[in-house]
Amino acid sequence: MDYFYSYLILAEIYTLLGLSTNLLVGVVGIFSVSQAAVFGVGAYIVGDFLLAGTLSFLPALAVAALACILLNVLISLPSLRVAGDYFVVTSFGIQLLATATFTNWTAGTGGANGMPGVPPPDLLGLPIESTRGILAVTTVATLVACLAFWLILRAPFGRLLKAIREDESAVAAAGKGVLSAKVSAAALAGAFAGVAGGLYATYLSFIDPSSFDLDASILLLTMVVVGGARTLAGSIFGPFLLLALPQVLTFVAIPTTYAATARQLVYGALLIAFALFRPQGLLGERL
Amino acid sequence: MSSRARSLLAALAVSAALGISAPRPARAADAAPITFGAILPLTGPGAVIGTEQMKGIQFALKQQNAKGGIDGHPIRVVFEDDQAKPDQAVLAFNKLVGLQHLPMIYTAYSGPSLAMAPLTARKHVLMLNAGAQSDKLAHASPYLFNTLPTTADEVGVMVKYLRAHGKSTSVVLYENDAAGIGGRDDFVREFKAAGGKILAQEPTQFGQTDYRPALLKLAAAKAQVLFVVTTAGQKSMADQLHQMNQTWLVAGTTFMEDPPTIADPNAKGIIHTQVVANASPELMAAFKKEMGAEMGFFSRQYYNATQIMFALTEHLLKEHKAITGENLRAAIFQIKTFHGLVPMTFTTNTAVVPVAINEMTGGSEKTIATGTAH
Amino acid sequence: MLALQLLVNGIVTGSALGVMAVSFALIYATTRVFHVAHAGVYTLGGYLAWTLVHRGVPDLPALVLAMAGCVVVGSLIQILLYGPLDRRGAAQLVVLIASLGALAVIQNLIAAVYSPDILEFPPNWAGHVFPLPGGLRLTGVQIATVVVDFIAFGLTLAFAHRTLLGKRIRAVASNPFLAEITRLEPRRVHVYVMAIASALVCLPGVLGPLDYGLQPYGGVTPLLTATIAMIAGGIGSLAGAFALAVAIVVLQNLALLVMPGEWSIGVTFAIFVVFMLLRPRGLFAGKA
Amino acid sequence: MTAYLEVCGVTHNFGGLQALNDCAFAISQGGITCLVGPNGAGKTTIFNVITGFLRPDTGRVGFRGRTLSGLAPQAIVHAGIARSFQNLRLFTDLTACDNVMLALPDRAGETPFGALFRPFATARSDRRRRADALERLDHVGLAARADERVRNLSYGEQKLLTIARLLATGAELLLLDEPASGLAAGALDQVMVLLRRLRGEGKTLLVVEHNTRVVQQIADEVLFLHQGHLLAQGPPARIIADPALAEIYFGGAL
Repeated sequence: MDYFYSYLILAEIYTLLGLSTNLLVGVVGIFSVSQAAVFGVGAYIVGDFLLAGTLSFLPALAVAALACILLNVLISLPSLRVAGDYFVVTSFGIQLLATATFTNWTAGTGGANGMPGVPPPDLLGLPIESTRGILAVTTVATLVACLAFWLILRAPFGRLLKAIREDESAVAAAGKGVLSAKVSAAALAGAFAGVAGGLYATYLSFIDPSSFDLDASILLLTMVVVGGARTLAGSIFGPFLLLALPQVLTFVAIPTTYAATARQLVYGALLIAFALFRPQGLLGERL
Repeated sequence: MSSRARSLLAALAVSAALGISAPRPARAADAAPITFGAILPLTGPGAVIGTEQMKGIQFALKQQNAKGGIDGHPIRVVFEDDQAKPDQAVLAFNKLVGLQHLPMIYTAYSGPSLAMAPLTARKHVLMLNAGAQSDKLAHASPYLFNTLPTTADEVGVMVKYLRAHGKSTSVVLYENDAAGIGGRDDFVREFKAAGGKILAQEPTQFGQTDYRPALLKLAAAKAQVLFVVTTAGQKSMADQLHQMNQTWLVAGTTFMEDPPTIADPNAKGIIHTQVVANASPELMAAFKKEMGAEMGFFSRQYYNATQIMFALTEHLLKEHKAITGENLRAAIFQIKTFHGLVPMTFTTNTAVVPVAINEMTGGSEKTIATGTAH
Repeated sequence: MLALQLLVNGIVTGSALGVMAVSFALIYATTRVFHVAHAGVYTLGGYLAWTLVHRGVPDLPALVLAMAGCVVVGSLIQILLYGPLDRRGAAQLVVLIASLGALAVIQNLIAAVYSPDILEFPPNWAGHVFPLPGGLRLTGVQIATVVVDFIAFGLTLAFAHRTLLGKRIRAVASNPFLAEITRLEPRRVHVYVMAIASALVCLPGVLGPLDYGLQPYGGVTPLLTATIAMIAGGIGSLAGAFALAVAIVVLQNLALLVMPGEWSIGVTFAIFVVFMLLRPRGLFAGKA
Repeated sequence: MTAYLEVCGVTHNFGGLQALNDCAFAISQGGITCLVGPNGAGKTTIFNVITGFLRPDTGRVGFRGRTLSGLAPQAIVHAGIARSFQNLRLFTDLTACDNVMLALPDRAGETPFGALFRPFATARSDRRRRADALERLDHVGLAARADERVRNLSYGEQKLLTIARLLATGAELLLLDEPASGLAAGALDQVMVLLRRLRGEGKTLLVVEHNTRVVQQIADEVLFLHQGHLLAQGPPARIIADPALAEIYFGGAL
């Protein structure tokens, strides 16, 4: 059962990240390839606090969420100045900068060696060590985030964000502020990613820069493209599907030496196929 | 899957054969296969090493099962891929331990091993590491055992050699990742402790093979020794070192054991530590015939680790104890010294093993000194 | 002496990156596609040349054949992927995603065929060391790199400004709508541009690996730096892209004199991010 | 009497190209003013300056005695001036009704706080807003198409929708950029009727228009812009009859 639970836990954590990425990329149209960096900051902050014993799990998670809100707002700022491809390059730069920091700032992150021994999450002083207990925690967090995402999409705020994605000038001409809406969306996306990071660190008990690199960011993007932009169902379906894919691929007769390249190949082919034939993803709307 | 299916078939075939030709009346319970797990990077950038490790285990299993397994029990190993990533490793661990209740698991990389270490303690599962050398692995979990010396221990042998040969100043080129930084820290600490002086250090990125800027900067420090900890791209480095025409002694770690580099005339004079795990020519030949590849360093390491696993299993069967992680762990300290490819003694969770220092001769290499890492 | 060698090495590597930036800028200015898969074409060139050399083909024909291979792949990407997306009016984001997909496919096909290991060319003229005045020491391949890449850059400039096709390309780049109605056939021009840029990027794609080995995933960081050069140099300015590429690499090299190397890539991108916030239209913009 | 909308000495350069050159005019409240002039006369540019999308190099824009220069576009909408675009700029992935609802001045539920923590109040206010929007759509004759995605609407319907969206802002001065261009005769009449009705409801309209027949039929006053400068202002009959202006207007084309 633990195996199935741990798949669920990871899939739920990635669902949080999928929601975060979908909000930013799918809904507002800020093409960020640095969401894994925010995810990482959340993970390291929670890890640092729990290892030092200065905060317990929930307050640490709150601090991480807060920090990621600030961070995501900060790194989304260039999108207010530069559009489209320019922002993509900036975003790539931010991701590489983050990876360099995770790898080299040994005092804060354990550097390339990673940060081992992060204590399990606790509620009111009671540590949650069983996989089932952690599953309960991640499930609650994911449900709350899904609810928030759904509420936002159906509220006028969601409509505003979707309109911003299509045409910022027209939004301004309709008398609405673009800046504050974009910043709010980036903040929310940051909070989701920060919480996901905290859950990830406490569940795995070990984190290192490899989980928060450019590949991870692109995986998140793939999840949104495959699941579908701007819908709750798409944000959930993408992560669950893509995390199951490697497990499914093991049943196909590929020599193990080729399995990783085959998997990456499948991801690439999926991106092309979806761009060409189904830009709305499986359960979403047109990108 | 196919290779797993193949090993499964092999195991079935072996047990079938045993059933027919077993010389003594096989008791059904006796002949039940004993299964262990292995979580290795079978895909991704670590796959080259991971598949080499897998072959070492598979070869040892084939040999042993052809001899009738252990005490009539065929031995099986279920392989899982973790892509050298901690989260995938935990997923695989839960699959093997949660679903299949395996008592012992092989592991290979520092990150994944450290991620699984707390779980091994919680679930009482023995974990054998014959590939990673991070210093943190030494005390990560009472259930994690390392058959390779930690980097610190290995580097210690090199430092002793350098100081004994009058080298007192050094610069360090390291790969900017777990393996490289660990090696750098150990070298700097040990070299200083031995009275040497570190004049400069420069990083390179994994996979970034233009070392010229870093090497030029290091050369400006005019040290007697260039200590190198990188896991890939050694041949390019040897060529670029040759271009620079420096007089320093280039010293490296086990990672330098790279056939294209050894074959490169430009690599002449480079020395490096080498964990001793020599296999007899007959064994090497048998391996090549069976597995279709050379028996590389990591194949030898995991072959050796599998010999340890056989010894532990045999010990428990003889004492009529259940094959559980706890019992396997206790057995390690009871047996203490193992005789696989090399003699290996466990007084702590990390084995004491011999380490050699090899020198490249521009085409091949020779051992110029030996020591012990502990 | 150290500074001089670092400077010269920077110019050598920078000229290679410069050709990459010029080829990328040519594509971006004309088709408006952020062709990330260009990194894959770059990598593919090296592997094709490696295969040919291993089959006994002499170096120069191997290079030409590798370029031909890149031309085919680049044109196919335009014809089968970007073209249809363009006709469907796909959003920029979707085209970028398709390009990322194409990059993943190329890289991993290479990794599947050749393994993810670093591959080295057999020992040849490339490793021969030439001592030069001033204590400089350059290898054969370094000299070849700087000569070939500077010539390639010069020829590209001449082509864009002196030839009929070059002028047509510049017309399509400056006003695709007008080009459409004046029967310049932008779609066909797009294919030509991809073909030319793919051939161009094959030069550093072969010469670089001749120096320091081949890796399936090795094209992404150079391409990112090249795009930074293109943006900082002002989009549409080929000379700006080349000059900035050389400048960035030289600075990265010289920066080692004052700071540890692990931060050099980080600092490049940090400067770029700040730059994007303050002067998003590029260093030489405002003239257009 | 101070002018309702006042443009004083506005100059704007696009990298060496002088789009507006000491442009000055004033219009009074009520009525339809048409802005005409040859291509490149600066008509759209002056719209952009008035609505805050462009910052003039020199000069100022006054509205009901208040200086607008320097305000952000959305602040100018709040001050009472809204504009449409020549190329429509509708949100094509949203429904017609959503497009109109978005422009309503009501801001309840437009922050994450409202959306997340007052979901029921937000839903209630959004129902009210929908009723409002439907009314606006009805106004332009699109009520039946309310829940259709914009990209499925015909061009004529989209033109009408831009007007409904403009109305939704609640602004009293409406700037329309070629509301009649590209329309077939039937739709054209529909738009003209609508514009006159808006005037009847007390809105002030400033309209960029090329079609002289439309100008003649709807305009109370005509502004003639040439090379970024106001050349003439007066009743449509006089401006259209002026041979010198006709020479300028059609000169380039003939």
